[in-house]
Amino acid sequence: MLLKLEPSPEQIKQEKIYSQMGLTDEEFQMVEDILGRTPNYTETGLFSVMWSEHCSYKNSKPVLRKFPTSGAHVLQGPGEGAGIVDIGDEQAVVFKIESHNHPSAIEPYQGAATGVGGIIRDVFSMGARPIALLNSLRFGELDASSRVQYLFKEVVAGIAGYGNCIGIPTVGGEIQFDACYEGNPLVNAMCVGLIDHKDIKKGQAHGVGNTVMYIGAKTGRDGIHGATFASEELTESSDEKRPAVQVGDPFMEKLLLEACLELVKCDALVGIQDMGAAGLTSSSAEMASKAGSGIEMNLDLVPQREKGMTAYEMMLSESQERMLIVVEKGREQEIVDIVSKYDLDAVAIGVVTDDKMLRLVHNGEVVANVPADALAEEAPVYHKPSSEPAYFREFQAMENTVPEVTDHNETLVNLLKQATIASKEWVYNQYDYMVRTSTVVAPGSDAAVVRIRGTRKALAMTTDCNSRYLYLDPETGGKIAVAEAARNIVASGGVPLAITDCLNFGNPEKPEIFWQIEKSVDGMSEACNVLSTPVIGGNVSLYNERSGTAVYPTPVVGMVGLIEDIDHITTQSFKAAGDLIYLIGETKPEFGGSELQKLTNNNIFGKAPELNLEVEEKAQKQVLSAIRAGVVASAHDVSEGGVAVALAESLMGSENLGANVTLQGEATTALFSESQSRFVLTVKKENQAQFESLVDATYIGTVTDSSVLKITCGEELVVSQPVSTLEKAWKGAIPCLLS
Amino acid sequence: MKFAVIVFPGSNCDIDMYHAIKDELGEEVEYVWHDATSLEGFDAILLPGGFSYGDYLRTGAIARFSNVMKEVVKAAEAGKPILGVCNGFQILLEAGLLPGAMRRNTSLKFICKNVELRVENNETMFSGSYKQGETIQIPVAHGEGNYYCDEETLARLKENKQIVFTYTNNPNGSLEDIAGIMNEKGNVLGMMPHPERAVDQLLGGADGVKLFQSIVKQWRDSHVVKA
Amino acid sequence: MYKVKVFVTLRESVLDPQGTAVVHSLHSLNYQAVSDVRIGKYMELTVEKSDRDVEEVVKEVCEKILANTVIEDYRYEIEEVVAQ
Amino acid sequence: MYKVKVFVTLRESVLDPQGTAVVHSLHSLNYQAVSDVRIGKYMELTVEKSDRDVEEVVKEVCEKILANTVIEDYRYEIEEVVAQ
Ligand SMILES: Nc1ncnc2c1ncn2[C@@H]1O[C@H](COP(=O)(O)OP(=O)(O)O)[C@@H](O)[C@H]1O
Ligand SMILES: [Mg+2]
Repeated sequence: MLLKLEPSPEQIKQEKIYSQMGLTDEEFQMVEDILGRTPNYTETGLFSVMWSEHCSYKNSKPVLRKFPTSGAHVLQGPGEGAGIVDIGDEQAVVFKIESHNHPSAIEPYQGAATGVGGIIRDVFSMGARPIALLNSLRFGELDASSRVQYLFKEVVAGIAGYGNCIGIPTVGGEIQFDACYEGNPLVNAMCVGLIDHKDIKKGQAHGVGNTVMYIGAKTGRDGIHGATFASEELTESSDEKRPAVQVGDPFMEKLLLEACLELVKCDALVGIQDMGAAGLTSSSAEMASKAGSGIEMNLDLVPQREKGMTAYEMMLSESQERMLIVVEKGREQEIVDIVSKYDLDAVAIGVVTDDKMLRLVHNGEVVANVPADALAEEAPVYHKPSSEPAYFREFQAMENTVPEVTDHNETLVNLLKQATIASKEWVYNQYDYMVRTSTVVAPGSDAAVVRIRGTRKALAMTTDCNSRYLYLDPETGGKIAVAEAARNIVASGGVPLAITDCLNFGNPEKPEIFWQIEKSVDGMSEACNVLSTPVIGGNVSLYNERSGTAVYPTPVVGMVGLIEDIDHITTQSFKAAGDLIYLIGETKPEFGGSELQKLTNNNIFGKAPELNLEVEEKAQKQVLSAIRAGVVASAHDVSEGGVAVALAESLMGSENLGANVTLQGEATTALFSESQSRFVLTVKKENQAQFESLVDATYIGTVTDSSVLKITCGEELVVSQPVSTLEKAWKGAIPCLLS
Repeated sequence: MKFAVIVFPGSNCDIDMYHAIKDELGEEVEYVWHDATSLEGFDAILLPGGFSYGDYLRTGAIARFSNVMKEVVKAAEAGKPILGVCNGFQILLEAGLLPGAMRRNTSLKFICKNVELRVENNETMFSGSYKQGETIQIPVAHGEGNYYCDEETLARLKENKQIVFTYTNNPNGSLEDIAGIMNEKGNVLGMMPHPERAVDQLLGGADGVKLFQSIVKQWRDSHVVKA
Repeated sequence: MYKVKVFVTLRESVLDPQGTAVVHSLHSLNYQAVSDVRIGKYMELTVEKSDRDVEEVVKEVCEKILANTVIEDYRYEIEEVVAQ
Repeated sequence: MYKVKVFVTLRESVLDPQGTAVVHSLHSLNYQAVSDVRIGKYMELTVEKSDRDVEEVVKEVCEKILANTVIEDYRYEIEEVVAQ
């Protein structure tokens, strides 16, 4: 009955109904060629979601090919739910990052929550136990409007709401505030899991005659066409166009998680994939395509939450907390028995076929019959034109200038109050970062550290991306994003293993934006090569624009490192009075995109800081060797706000420590420049000789018991601040901006 | 001594509790699924934190109807030590094994951090290894830990010394800074802070160990006497 | 079939942190006229006809699950729906 | 002075995990007769008389704070209370 309301193939073609679903004229023609006929409404829907940027990467594929994706330890590169890296002893780490930007712009709590839920499913669908969550967030200036504050508060609450309830600790992340994100916030969520090699599962539908089963929440009309929505710019009318908002159900996901982890131990399970973007369509088409098989499903059997759903609605729904699995024929009951323990149903809805088609039956009729490969792998690929923007040439032509600072002492306090530098305690105190009692280094240090029970090992993890550098110079900025992530891992005592990335950019159809994408990826790839951290997976989020203005290029890097012995775990806080303070790396007058430039000029311009990857690699190797030799008391990389901010951060939370430091050169540069490849380390006096033999570092002062940070430049005492003043400014900033 | 860690659908600190007992105390411990119909053979029952049934209606409201809760009630009547932490505490309240109810934190935000507690009564089977009035560091992680009871109940709690732990710096608005209370008989303790998360210096503190040691010591003592 | 509406409210004597917060933010948005807000739950139940009296069932369900009578009061309205 | 009752409910197609969880547990407690539960908010506001129309104020407050209109619908009842 209801099907009659759908337009006929002829109408779809003549009235160009496909274009409302996001297909171009050429693409629709391609579909007709593939099928040898005009697609019906459901089929048009299948192609439109699967060929959206979000699912097909049609605009970004050529660029993504540049990433190095292999390495000695890589067990699974891009292409599955999440990448996998070997960590020895038959164990591996599984991780991935994903965006939920557009949903969060519309409904921040649920958008962020379901983003977390989605990335968790990606990890446990590989058979891994999720052990930690991280995130990377971007908002407009916090004092700009109550809308920005609302988005910020609700996104944080949504991340907390989902992660806390499901019981996976949120251990780290990063947040930047910049006007360019005001209408289009970024919400990227990362999940890290642990797996035994033998449990690794793939999303593949092998074995003709095997049964396709559905587990988890019922399908409703929520999120229909979400993937297409994610592949368009946000405009003033987006609010009307949006699909029914998805609401997360972390309790359901907790049950699904435990059930799936029990399922992967059962050899009746052939393949498993979560239903993420484009739900039932992408999971079935991809599982068939990857296995070189076909799938036939009877949609009447799909568990439905609402009455009278059409095939189109069921296939395009993005209801959350669902999984599709393939099971050995005849062993379905074993699956049912396992999942029923968790109050879940496993329902047989289809079979694996040998004809490579995705065939859907509804109310006794075939409602779609399309080649699985055409949906999954054979989406069109575009090589978009790229052109260097004029602003870049201008910035490159500028001389490096040092911002005007009269009172360094006060400037340090003001920098600590900048929302991007300020303590994120207000945020992470809402996250249960301790659950599972394995979080050794909680949020607040460079990288979070999670121990691996039953071993001496631990994993260090971080997300990083300074998008201001990327805006000024995407190639250099891309290198810096990877290098900074690695620096955070190294400062915590870990060997960087690999990265996952989330490429958040504007509209790729604009040549200047496409140029940003290309250059960023070039820079990131080069850094990944030099630092031996292959890209094992990631996500692309384009069209991050609101009413024509793009966000800064924001390719967020999520990195995981291996700490071979928990004794190597190092944090950024100073440990004891009398310890010697060292600075590693060279300081130059580099302020392009820096916090100081933003503070003093209220905008950013010029060149990004330079990054020499050989220097970077050497510094990281040395720091790590000293940490492993046991001669480093604390380690912190120098990032936003420069050495002065790094020193202040290392004193935060200490009961009664201070520092006396002497820096060389011009004071503003020495204190606040954001030159790359630098670390601040402290060393016990008795380890001085051994430390100096391992690391090329400059001795700059000592940790004191005075509770005051004193920094001298040349002969002049330029900073002298009680630690309590610094701490008040730093901790109070975000609560103060919100009140 | 053998501990049971009850697992409700949605429990998520079950693993923390389990490892605290097994790895740090070296005592016997087993997970018990919510539909279990017997708790025989266990000397102490632990109700862990988490979000049983998503805590969607009210914290603990649905979990208290689990099969196993009938057995928990029996064990309570039999005088076995029963400890409910966080969601476990909320379930004990809903089940009526402890008086009062929980409201949302006054900040309306979930709060996760280390807090300082004062031991208000060290003459209990859960706190015997602490000093009276001692302050200890134990983490909290909850959105609804704002304890409430009426005046009459409060008077009774005070009179019977049922308030075992209080916050020195109230994080959630809880009545009279209450962090943990026990029943009149003294064998059922509910507390919002997580002692099982404070059992290892590597994780930032070990002040929770004594709570579990108290339970073990009391059990050993009473069993030595009998033997 | 019956449509049942259940209202659960915090008891008078119990401080309502959510309501208090809402009043605060309303005042800061210049809605001074709103002097008090109490936040409770509103539930819509569909109850099928059975051999038990519907009111009895609803009462039980409220007491047992929907409300925590230590801090909450409840009230309900039952309406019979005639099947089409 | 006015007493205002506000009812906030989830929109039709929006998943209600709370309601689903409650139905489940009611069934396991043998209240099979309850076939559906949707959970929303119920708020009681006290609004003082002011120069603005009370209905206008209530509507604004609902849109701005009390309901999240992206996923929720609201409804209200206004009752004038004569001061004693
Ligand atoms: N959104 C967030 N969620 C959790 N932790 C966060 C978040 N933002 C920042 N943090 C934590 O605050 C600390 C400082 O963050 P950041 O300034 O980004 O460090 P860095 O500059 O070393 O990368 C880190 O421990 C980080 O994990
Ligand atoms: Mg750092």
